[in-house]
Amino acid sequence: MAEMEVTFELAKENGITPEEWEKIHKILGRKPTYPELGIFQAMWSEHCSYKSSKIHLKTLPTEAPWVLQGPGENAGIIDIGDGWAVAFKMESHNHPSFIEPYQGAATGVGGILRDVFTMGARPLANLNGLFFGAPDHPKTPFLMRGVVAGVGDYGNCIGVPMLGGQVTFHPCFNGNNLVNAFTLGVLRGDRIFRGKAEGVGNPVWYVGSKTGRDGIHGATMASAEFSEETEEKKPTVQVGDPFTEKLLLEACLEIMADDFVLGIQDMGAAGLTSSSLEMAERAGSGIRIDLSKIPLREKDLNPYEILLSESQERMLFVAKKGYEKEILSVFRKWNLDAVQIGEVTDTSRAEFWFGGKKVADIPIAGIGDEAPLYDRPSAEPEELSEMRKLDLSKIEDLKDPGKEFLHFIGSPHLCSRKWVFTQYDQSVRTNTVQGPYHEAGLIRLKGTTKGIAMSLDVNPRLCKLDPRLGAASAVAESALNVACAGAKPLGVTDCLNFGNPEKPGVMWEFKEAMAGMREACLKLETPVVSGNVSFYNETEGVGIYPTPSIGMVGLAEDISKTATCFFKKDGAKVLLLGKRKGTLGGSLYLSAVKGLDKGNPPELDLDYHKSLINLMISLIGDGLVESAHDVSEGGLLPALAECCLSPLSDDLGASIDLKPGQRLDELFFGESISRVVVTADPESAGEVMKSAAAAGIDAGEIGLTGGKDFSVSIEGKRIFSLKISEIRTVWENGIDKILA
Amino acid sequence: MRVTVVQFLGSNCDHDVIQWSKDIFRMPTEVVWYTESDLRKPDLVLLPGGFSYGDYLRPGAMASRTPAIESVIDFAKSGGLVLGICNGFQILCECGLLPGALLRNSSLHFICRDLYLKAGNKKTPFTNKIPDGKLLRVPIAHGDGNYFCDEETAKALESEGRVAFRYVSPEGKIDPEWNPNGSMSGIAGILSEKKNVLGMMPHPERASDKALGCEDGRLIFESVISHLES
Amino acid sequence: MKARIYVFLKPKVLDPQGKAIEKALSTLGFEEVKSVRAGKFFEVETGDVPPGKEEETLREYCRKLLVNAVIEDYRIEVIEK
Amino acid sequence: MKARIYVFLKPKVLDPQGKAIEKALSTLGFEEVKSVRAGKFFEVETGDVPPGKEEETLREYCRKLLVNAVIEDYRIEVIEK
Ligand SMILES: Nc1ncnc2c1ncn2[C@@H]1O[C@H](COP(=O)(O)OP(=O)(O)O)[C@@H](O)[C@H]1O
Ligand SMILES: [Mg+2]
Repeated sequence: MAEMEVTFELAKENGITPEEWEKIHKILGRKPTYPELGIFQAMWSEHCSYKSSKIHLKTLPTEAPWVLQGPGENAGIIDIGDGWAVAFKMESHNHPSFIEPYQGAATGVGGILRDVFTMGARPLANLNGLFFGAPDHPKTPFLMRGVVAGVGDYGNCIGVPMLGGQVTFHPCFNGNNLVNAFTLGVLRGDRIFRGKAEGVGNPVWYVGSKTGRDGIHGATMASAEFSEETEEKKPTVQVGDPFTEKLLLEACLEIMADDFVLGIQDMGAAGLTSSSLEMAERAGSGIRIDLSKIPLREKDLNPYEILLSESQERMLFVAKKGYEKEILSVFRKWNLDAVQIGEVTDTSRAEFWFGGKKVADIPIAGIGDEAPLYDRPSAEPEELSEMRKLDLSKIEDLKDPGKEFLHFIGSPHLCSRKWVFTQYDQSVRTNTVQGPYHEAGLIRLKGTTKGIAMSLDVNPRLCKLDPRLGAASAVAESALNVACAGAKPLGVTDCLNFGNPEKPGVMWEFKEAMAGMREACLKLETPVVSGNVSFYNETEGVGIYPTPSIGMVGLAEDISKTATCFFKKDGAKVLLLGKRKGTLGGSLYLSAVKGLDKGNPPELDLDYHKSLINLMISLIGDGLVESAHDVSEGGLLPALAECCLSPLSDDLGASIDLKPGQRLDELFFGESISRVVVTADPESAGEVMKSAAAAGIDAGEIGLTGGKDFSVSIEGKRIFSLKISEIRTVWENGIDKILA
Repeated sequence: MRVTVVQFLGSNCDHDVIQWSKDIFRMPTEVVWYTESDLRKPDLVLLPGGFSYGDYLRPGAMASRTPAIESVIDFAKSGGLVLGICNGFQILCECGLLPGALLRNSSLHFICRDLYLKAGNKKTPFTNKIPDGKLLRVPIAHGDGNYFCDEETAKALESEGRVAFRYVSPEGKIDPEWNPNGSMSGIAGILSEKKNVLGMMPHPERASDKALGCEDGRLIFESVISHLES
Repeated sequence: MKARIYVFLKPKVLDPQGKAIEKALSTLGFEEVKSVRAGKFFEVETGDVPPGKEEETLREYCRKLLVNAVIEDYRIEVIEK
Repeated sequence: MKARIYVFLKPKVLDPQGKAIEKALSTLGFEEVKSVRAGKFFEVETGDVPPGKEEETLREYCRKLLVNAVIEDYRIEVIEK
C-alpha cells in the first residue's frame, strides 16, 4: 500500500478536532502515520475514551467491601460468600442494531459474553433491554423481529439462558432503537483474570476468528449521529458466529484453569487497537505487535484496517513464556487457531510492525492520560417546564373501567412479553429458579444454597421528565425487583443511553441522571461496578429520551426461601405495602392511552424505599408472604392482574376492594415507586402488617384471592369484574397486534 | 448402570446431562470426546442437546459424521441403549439410527416453553416407569423440532408402538394449540425398531430437580434404570 | 475446481420456510405468488481434483455431508475445472 | 411465471456457516477443499405477471422481503414466463 499522506484535512474527515490534532503532534513529536491517526481517532472516540462522560462517571459510588473489581475492567465483580463471586456487565449495541437488527443484536450479545468470560467467569445468565419506537411505527415490527431473533439465536446457540429484561415502546425510539445486553457469570473470587499485559518478554497471543474488514470505524460510528450518509457505512456490519464464540468460551475457560495466562481481553470496539493498548496501559508496560502475523480473512488488509477491524469472536491474551505447547494443544482441541503476534515490552510504548516496517509507535500514557476530557456545557431543556405541567381537570376520567382496563393491559406497553422470551432459551444449564415471567431472574448456584437474582430496569419517560429522579427510580425499581425475589441487592451495572452530548440539554440530562444514580446507589448500598455509555442516539437531530438502564444483581442466601409474583392459592389475603397512593404524572396510562408524557413523576424517598426493600427480604426469608410483586409501570390494577396470570397454573382470580378518594384513573393506574403487592395466609397476614408497621412501612389489606374472576370494587361497590381467561387472552396476544 | 455422554464441538447441554446422570442419579458417568471411538463400555449412551457445530448446515449434521457416532451406531446395532435429547435427537436422525428428519419449527422461531408429553408406549426401556394417565411436564428449547417422515415410516412408527412421546394439551388431547413446532401428529420423540434408541426434542434433564420446580423428567431416567435392572 | 451445489427439499417434504415466505409475500400485497420453496446452495473452491473426477468428488461431498438424503435432493454444477 | 432467486452473502461479509462446512469437509478427508460459501435460493411460482415485468416483480420480492441488502446480494433467473 502506498503511504497515505496524513494531513489535517484527512484527520478532520476522521473526526479529529484541531486541538486533538495539535495534541497528537505534541505526543508524538511529529506528524502521525496513517495507522497512528486511526489509533488516535478510535481511542479518542466517544465510545472508547468516554471523553464527554468520564468526569461525571467518576462521581458514581463504586466501592463496598464486597466489590472485588469495580469499573475499569472488562466486567465488574462482587463477592457472594464462600469464595464465590459473580462478574457482570451490560453493554449497548444500539447503532448496529438499527442498521442491521439481527446481526447488530446478535453481536451485542456476543460482545457482552466475551467481556464476562475474559474475567475467568462462566456466563450463566443473560438479560436484555430492548427499546423500540411506537408500536405502530412502520419500522417497529421489522426491528423487533430482527433484534429478538438476533439476541435469541446467539445466546441460545452458546447456551446461556435469558432470564429477563425489558421491552419498551415509545416514539422517541423511532429513529434509534436501543439494545442493551447484560451477562452475568460465576467464578471463584481468587481466580479473577484481568486485561493486563504483564512480564517483559512474555508472548502476546491472538485467538479466535480471522480478521476481516468488519465494522471498521464501528467505534466511531457509535459516536456519531445517524444521517443519510450512514447508509454508506452499511458494509461495516459484523456478522456473529456463535459457534466460534462457544469454542472460544470453552477454550479460554480451560486455559484459564491453569496458571500460565497472565492477562486476557476481548477485542471489542476498536478491535486490536484498544485491546492491546488497554492491556499494556493497565499493566504499565509496553507492547510490540507484528501485524503481519494476524490471521486474515482476506489477503489484502492494510495495517490501518487490521488495527481497527472489529471482526467478532477474537481474543488477545498474554501468557508466561514457555507454555506454547500447552496453549496450542488446548486451542487445537477446540478447533481454534492461536498465534503469537508479539510480546510485552518495557518501553511504555505500543509498537506495531508490518512487513518488517514499523507502522505505528505511540506512547501508551499519551493515549490514556492525554485523552481529551470534556466538561461540556449543560442546560435544562426548554421544553421541560411545559412538559411537567399537568392539568388533570382537562383529562376525562374512566367511563367504562372494565373495558378500559382490558384495553390498557392488552396494549403493547403492558401485555405479556411471551412472544419475545419464548424465543430465548430460559432453562439451559439447569439453574433457572425464576425466568422471564418473574420479578427478577434468579439462578441457583449449584453445590450451595445460594441464589443470584438480577433485574434490568429503566423508565425513559420518567427520565425525560426528571432525569435525576428517573435515574434514581431505575436503581430503586431494579433493587426492589431483586428484593421481591427474596434477594439482597448488592451491585449495579449500567448502560447509559443518551442523545448528542454536544447539546447542552442532553448533557444536562446526563449530569442529572448521574446525580440521581449516585444518590440511589449510595443509599441502597449498591455500588456501580461496570457499565457502558452510549451517546449520539439521535437521528436527524431528534434524540431519544434519556435511558440509563440499570442492571441490578442481588444475593439470596437460600433459594428455598424465595418468592414469585403469582398468587398461590384461594383464600389468601392481598396486601398492599409501601407508598400506597399513586399519581398520574409521568404515568404509562397518560402516555399510552392519552398520548401525554406530562406531569411530575412520583416522588422517591430513598430511606423509605430502603426500608421497604429490607422488609421484603425479611418477609420472604421468614416465609410470611406467598407472593410478592412490585407495582411499577401501569399502576395498581395491571400489577394485581399480573399476579393472577401464572403461565403454569390454572387461572386464580381475586376480589379487590379499594378505598375511595382518588379519581378512578389515578386510583387504578397511578404510579408510585415504592409499592408492593403481597399475599399472605390469613394467619400470617397479621404478622405481615406488624412487621410492616415496625419497619415504618404503610400497609393495608385490599382483597382476597380466589375464584376465576378479577373483580374490583370501591368500598364494597363493584366497579367491574372480568374473567381471568378473558384478561389472559388480551394480555398474551398484545404483541401480535404490532406484528400483524 | 454405566452412562457415557458424548461431547461434540458446540454442544451446550452436555453439562446438564452429565449432571443429570452423575449428580441426580449418582451413576458412574464417562464423558467421551467426539474424536474418540472408545465409548468405555456403557449401558446407556446420552447424546446431549444444544447446537453442536452451531446448527450450521443442518442441526446434527456435522456431529453425526464423527468417530464417536460411528461407535454409537455399532453400540446401538448391538442392542445398546441410546438416548438423544434435542440436538441428540437430530444427530440420531442424521446418522440414520432413527428414521425421518427434524425440520424448522413451523413458526420459524426458536421456542422455549414448558409443554405436556404423553407417552405413546409404556413398554419400552425409556417409559416403563411412567404411571398410567400421567402427563410429563417438560420444557422444549429448539428451532428445528418439526418431525417429518414419509408415510410408510409414519405408519410403521404408529403400528409398532415407536412413537415414544407426543405433545398434548393439559387434558392429554392432541391439540394443534399445544403442538409447538408443527411436528407430524404431535410427535415429540420416537424409538428405533428394537426400541433401544430414543430421540426426543423435550429436555427431561431440565425437569428433574425439585429446586427448579418440576421433576417429571426423572421418570425417563428411572425407566432406564429399572429396565436394566430387570 | 470451482463448483456450485444446489440442495433442495424433496417435493413431498414440508417446507416451513417456503410456506412462511409465501404468506409473507402475499401479505405484502404480492397476491400473484402461488408457491415458494426454499433451497440452499454452496459455492465450493478446491485445489486440484483428478481430471474427469470433478462430478464424482462433488457427489461425495453431498453424500458424506452436504445433503440429507432422507429429505433432500441436489444438483451439481462445475463452473471451472 | 416460474423463477429462481439466488441470495448470497456479499463477498466481504463473514460466512460462519461456510467456514464451518469447509472445516468439516476437510476433517472428513476432503483436504482439497479450499473454501465454501453458503447461499440460499427460492423457487417461486406465480400467477400471471404483466409481460415484460417479470424481472421487476422478482426484484420487488427481493427488496421487500427476501434479501437483506445490508449483507446480501442476489441474482434472479426467470425460468418460464
Ligand atoms: N456508565 C458506566 N458506569 C461505570 N463504569 C463504566 C461506565 N461506562 C463504562 N464503564 C467502565 O469503563 C470500562 C470500559 O468500558 P467499555 O469501553 O464499554 O468496555 P469494552 O472495552 O468492553 O467496550 C469498563 O470497565 C466499564 O465497566
Ligand atoms: Mg471489553
